[in-house]
Amino acid sequence: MREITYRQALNEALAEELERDQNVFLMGEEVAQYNGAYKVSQGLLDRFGSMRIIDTPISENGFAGMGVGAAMVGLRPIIEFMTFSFSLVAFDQVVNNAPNMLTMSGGQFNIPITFRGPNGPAHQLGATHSHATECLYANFPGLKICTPATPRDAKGLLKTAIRDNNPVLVLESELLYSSKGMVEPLEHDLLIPLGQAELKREGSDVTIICYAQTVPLALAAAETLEGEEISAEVLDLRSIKPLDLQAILASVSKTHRVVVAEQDRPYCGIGAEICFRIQKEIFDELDAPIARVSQEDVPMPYNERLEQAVLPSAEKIIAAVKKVCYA
Amino acid sequence: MREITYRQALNEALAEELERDQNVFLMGEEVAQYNGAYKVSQGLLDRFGSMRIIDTPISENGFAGMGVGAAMVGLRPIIEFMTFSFSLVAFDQVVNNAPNMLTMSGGQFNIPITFRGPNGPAHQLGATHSHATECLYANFPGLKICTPATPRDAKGLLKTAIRDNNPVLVLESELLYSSKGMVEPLEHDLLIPLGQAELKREGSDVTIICYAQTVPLALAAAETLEGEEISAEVLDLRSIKPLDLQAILASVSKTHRVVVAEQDRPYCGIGAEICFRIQKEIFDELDAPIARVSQEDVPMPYNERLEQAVLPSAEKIIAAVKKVCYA
Amino acid sequence: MSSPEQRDEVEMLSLMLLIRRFEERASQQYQAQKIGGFCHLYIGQEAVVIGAIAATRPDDYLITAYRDHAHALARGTSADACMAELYGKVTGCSRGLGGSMHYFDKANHMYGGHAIVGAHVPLAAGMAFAAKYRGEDRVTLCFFGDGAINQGSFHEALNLAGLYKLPVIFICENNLFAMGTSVERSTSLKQIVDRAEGYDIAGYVADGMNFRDVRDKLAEVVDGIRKDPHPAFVEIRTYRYRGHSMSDPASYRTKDQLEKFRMDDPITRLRAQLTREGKLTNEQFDAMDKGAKDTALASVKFAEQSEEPPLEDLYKYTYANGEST
Amino acid sequence: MSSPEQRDEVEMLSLMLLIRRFEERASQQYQAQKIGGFCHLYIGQEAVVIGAIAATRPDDYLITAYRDHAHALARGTSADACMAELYGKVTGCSRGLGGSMHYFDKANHMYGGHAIVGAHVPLAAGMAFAAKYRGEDRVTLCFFGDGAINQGSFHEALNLAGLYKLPVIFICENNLFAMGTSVERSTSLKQIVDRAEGYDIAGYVADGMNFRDVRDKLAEVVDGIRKDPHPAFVEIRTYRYRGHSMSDPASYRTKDQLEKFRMDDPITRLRAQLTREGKLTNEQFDAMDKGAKDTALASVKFAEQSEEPPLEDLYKYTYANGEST
Ligand SMILES: Cc1ncc(C[n+]2csc(CCOP(=O)(O)OP(=O)(O)O)c2C)c(N)n1
Ligand SMILES: Cc1ncc(C[n+]2csc(CCOP(=O)(O)OP(=O)(O)O)c2C)c(N)n1
Ligand SMILES: [Mg+2]
Ligand SMILES: [Mg+2]
Repeated sequence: MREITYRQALNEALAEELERDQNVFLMGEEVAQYNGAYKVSQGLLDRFGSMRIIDTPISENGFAGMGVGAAMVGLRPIIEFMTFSFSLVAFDQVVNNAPNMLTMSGGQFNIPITFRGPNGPAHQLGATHSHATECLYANFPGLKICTPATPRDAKGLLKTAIRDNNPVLVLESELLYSSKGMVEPLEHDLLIPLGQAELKREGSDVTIICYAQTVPLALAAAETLEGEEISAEVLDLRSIKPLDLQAILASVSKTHRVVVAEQDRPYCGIGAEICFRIQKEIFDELDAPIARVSQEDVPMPYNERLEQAVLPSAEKIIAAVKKVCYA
Repeated sequence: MREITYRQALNEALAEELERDQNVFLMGEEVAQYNGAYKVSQGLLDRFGSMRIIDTPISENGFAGMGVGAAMVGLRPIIEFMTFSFSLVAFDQVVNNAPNMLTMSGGQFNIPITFRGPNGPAHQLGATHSHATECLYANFPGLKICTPATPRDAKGLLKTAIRDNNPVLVLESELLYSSKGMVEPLEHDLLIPLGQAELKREGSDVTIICYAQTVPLALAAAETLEGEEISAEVLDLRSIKPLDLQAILASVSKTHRVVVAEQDRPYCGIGAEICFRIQKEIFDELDAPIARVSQEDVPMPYNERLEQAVLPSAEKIIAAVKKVCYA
Repeated sequence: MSSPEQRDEVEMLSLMLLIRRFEERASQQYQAQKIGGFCHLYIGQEAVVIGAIAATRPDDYLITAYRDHAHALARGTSADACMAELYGKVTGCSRGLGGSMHYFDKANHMYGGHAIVGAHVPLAAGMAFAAKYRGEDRVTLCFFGDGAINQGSFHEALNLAGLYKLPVIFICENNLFAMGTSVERSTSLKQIVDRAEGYDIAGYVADGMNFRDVRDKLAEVVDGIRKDPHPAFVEIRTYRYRGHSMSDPASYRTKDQLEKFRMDDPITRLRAQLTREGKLTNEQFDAMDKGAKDTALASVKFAEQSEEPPLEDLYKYTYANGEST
Repeated sequence: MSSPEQRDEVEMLSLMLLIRRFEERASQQYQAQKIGGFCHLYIGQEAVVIGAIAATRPDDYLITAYRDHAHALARGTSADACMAELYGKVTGCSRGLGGSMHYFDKANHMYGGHAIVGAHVPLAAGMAFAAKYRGEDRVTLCFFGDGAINQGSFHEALNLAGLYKLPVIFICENNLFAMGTSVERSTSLKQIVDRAEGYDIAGYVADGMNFRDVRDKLAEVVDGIRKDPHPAFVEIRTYRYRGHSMSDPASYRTKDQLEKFRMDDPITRLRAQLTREGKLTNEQFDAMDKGAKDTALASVKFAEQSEEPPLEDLYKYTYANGEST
């Protein structure tokens, strides 16, 4: 194992899959000559050349659609959105053409495409540049979605996504790009299956369900709560779709109390779906209502203090845990 | 009161508001010379002229954005999407420019725009043409959403939407356009507030929460259930956002059992959010897990039998009610 | 006997006849409510796709919008599979899951049938990109209507194709109307073909009522692209005899206009040309026409006798390999 | 004394100076981490917006992208309000809720500050539509970058404006780069202005390093539009001296290129013109420049002393009239 950044982990995943399969290519704004707006594709142009690492104009809808077309005839495109906030101008391509083709063609055309890039609020970018899109895309059958929170998960999930025969969204996080973590050595072909959550911390009093940017928040909250004699289990979903319901139910059956910590907005957010599924499956296991910590339901303000007030935080998670624990 | 169709009710609402306020105009594909793809705007071109009833090219993103721009400088646009499935190519305009402007401008620019048109599955139109978009749009703060199920609600909600100072989505239903119902006389200025649910049927054993296309299904289910000695209350949300949580909680506090019948897809659908809110507010009032009847989580197939299998139905609602009633 | 080209022309005429007779039958069955959903007929426009087919190879990529019956038939999808798709049967070219607007036939390089106006144009650029990526000399044929050129996706795709020099032909089937909206009311241009200039893409115009004109113009364009990959734009002027879809009475246009185009019918014209040139007798034509009618009729029988797709299909085709989530 | 036009030119020069000094100060404060988020500087491009302002009326509508500090200052938004916005203070032109990319000033007809590339171009068409709807002779000025012309929303807006003959000027600030992507790598065209042909919209080119050229070209265009509403497209060739945003080292371009444009600086040029013509003395210029620097410095003080927006603002501005849902 080595310690590398989340950014480096993604870069390794891209390089390994580009190396392994000639049909894989990477396309997006500034991915080639600029080495990526967030430097995730650093060095790839030099190594793989301009036919496989392709800079595009600012035409998200156009190049997302090109990816779908290329996938129809056998390539395995990786489409980078500079951020998923910009995927909203390509929404139709991502939600209609990519996931519906297999059904509409009666099984003839699967679309092995990976859409990736940072998702969710970063820091003071304002209302149009801070979208957490996971709950929007999760609504569309045919898509898979993963949300790595650590360098190891970032590498293993991205590699799996590229090899998947379906459209997969890899929702990264700008705020995590520079975070570090232990990852298997380079020669290890690290693949983490989609649809498998991971217990990032064991506990017995409450389950904190989290993913992506809320994982470090949940871990920090759990740490603090331990000092207050509350033992929190931290379950990192890693994938949003497929959802690892078994892992969720197993943890909740043990703790009987749940807080969902999510980076998206509340109305029809990920936590709502999880809440529904838990109460549907194990209603009687619940000793308290399920609580959610999400964004406030307002457009993201620029002002830093107000932005912090909108975002989930360790403090808000702690408060929610105490509430469900009646502590 | 007179009996008119849902289509006619919408047409009256448009005509009355166009008449009342010179700043109101209607824009969309085939709304003028063709009198509307579904004839909702029948006769309006003749009556109000081509400056106020405006045909557009197939440029949803462009004309939705024009609406937002016109609203910034004081007009009150009504933008028709031929169906809300096509609003997905204009997604960015609807979710970014319309609802964020007020916050981003520090309160200077509210956007009094109405987006309207049929939403949700119609009949055998396939995967790209059958989207129920309410849960997607509900995720965006700054938008309001209503979903009329009857001619009276269609007229009263649309008129209110046009007068609202915020972006409002009026999600109509192709399957309901020809349905009939009683509506106040023409001279009556019918306004139904956004955010008020309506009890469409009283009952005591279970609450069926529904809206738009699932209202007639829920009423039919309740009728059948009555024959089986189960008294179902049918609560029509009418608005998705703002959501009438008080009405929901009042009914559930009475019946203690809930089925949400929704026309959208399940993952992060409307029913998930409602389930979360109910259990959060009145966890102890629930005698059974909340059940949802929604679409199956698959792209909509063309074949009629398979489409029916995907859609919510009175039968599925009945089965869900029996399950939550342990009957 | 006739030379290969001459044989081709007779074959092409017979394909045009098949398309027409198939759609007449489909129209009839739709009216009898045997077919659901939307149904958009191509009658009148046959020379467009057949001219394109005559100028290209069977392994060139082909993609189109929702008015797609003809494109599948032209590519060799059987009338049976096409009719069964309208019926929503499992024997349909998309297993009954796609319907009229979503015909697919991978084996015959028919890449759909796409119903969101303009949204398949970027896909065509992607297919052409793949051909270039792999060093193949395949050309991508991308058909769309006059209404589609006002969509953002059209614009982005043309710019990308121009920039990357992709081997794709953008074929605008200008039938003068997008639903009830005439071209002058949808596009701020005198001629559609001029829009190509905004991307430095060479533009051509062909007469869509004249098979030979379409074929020859496209053959020239294809030839250039095979030698050196680049995009091209071809505006083909044509007309649909029927309404936009089965439910449209088409009262926005004049009888005169329709009659004018009917007088210029592409099937009648090619027939006359071949007859005049001694390449086709009336008997041969009648036999071909009868053959087309019989095939269309047989396809109805086939469709009616076919099975519905099983309920398991719902989940089987949501994810590749039938994975579930 | 000087004639109105002459006075205007000196005033315009002083606005250009204000923009430059303001942004230099903003850059410094950003580096000192007093300012968050993205921050895109306009330095080098000042003659573009000031040329446009000089050719139009204060009540003409103006809308632009995220590189918007200059557009607000040009319209008369105070440096204080602009700097406070960068600081996220309640005294900012968008109450601290918008930030650098979202400057708004309704009173001065500044309609933002829009950060999704291309997405504000349809808004401009809508504003122009409103002017025409009400029979006003207002012109809408819509600024955007060379990168924006490849977005679908740009295309749809131009077609709509052409079709409805809307009084809007599409002003492409061609600074040769969209982030690290040069125009030749983003657009399949030799000249950006040629894209206007695809919509039958008249195109013009102006030298963005030359205030008078921008003003005169636009004055001519505006004049035509006021007489008879229609859209126009103006490509203004300019350069940003700084990186795309504060975090961009701009290593994708040559020092030589930057130097070449710096030699052609729009402020230096207008100053020289006015001096040569005896309309400006060195002392006057120095006083103006000092004034600009003082105003910029004072704006920092103002921003630092201002209050943060209250927490209630979050809910107050989600819906009009502070309605809650
Ligand atoms: C994005 C989108 N908007 C609207 C529609 C509805 N619609 C279907 S076909 C059509 C007209 C298309 O006209 P054209 O492109 O000329 O093709 P034609 O029907 O003439 O073959 C419209 C508006 C759609 N399918 N997709
Ligand atoms: C839809 C969208 N895609 C990508 C971005 C990220 N982005 C911001 S500015 C920019 C470059 C724009 O260049 P140009 O239009 O030339 O304007 P300039 O920065 O030169 O003023 C990009 C890619 C964005 N804001 N919106
Ligand atoms: Mg057409
Ligand atoms: Mg630029």
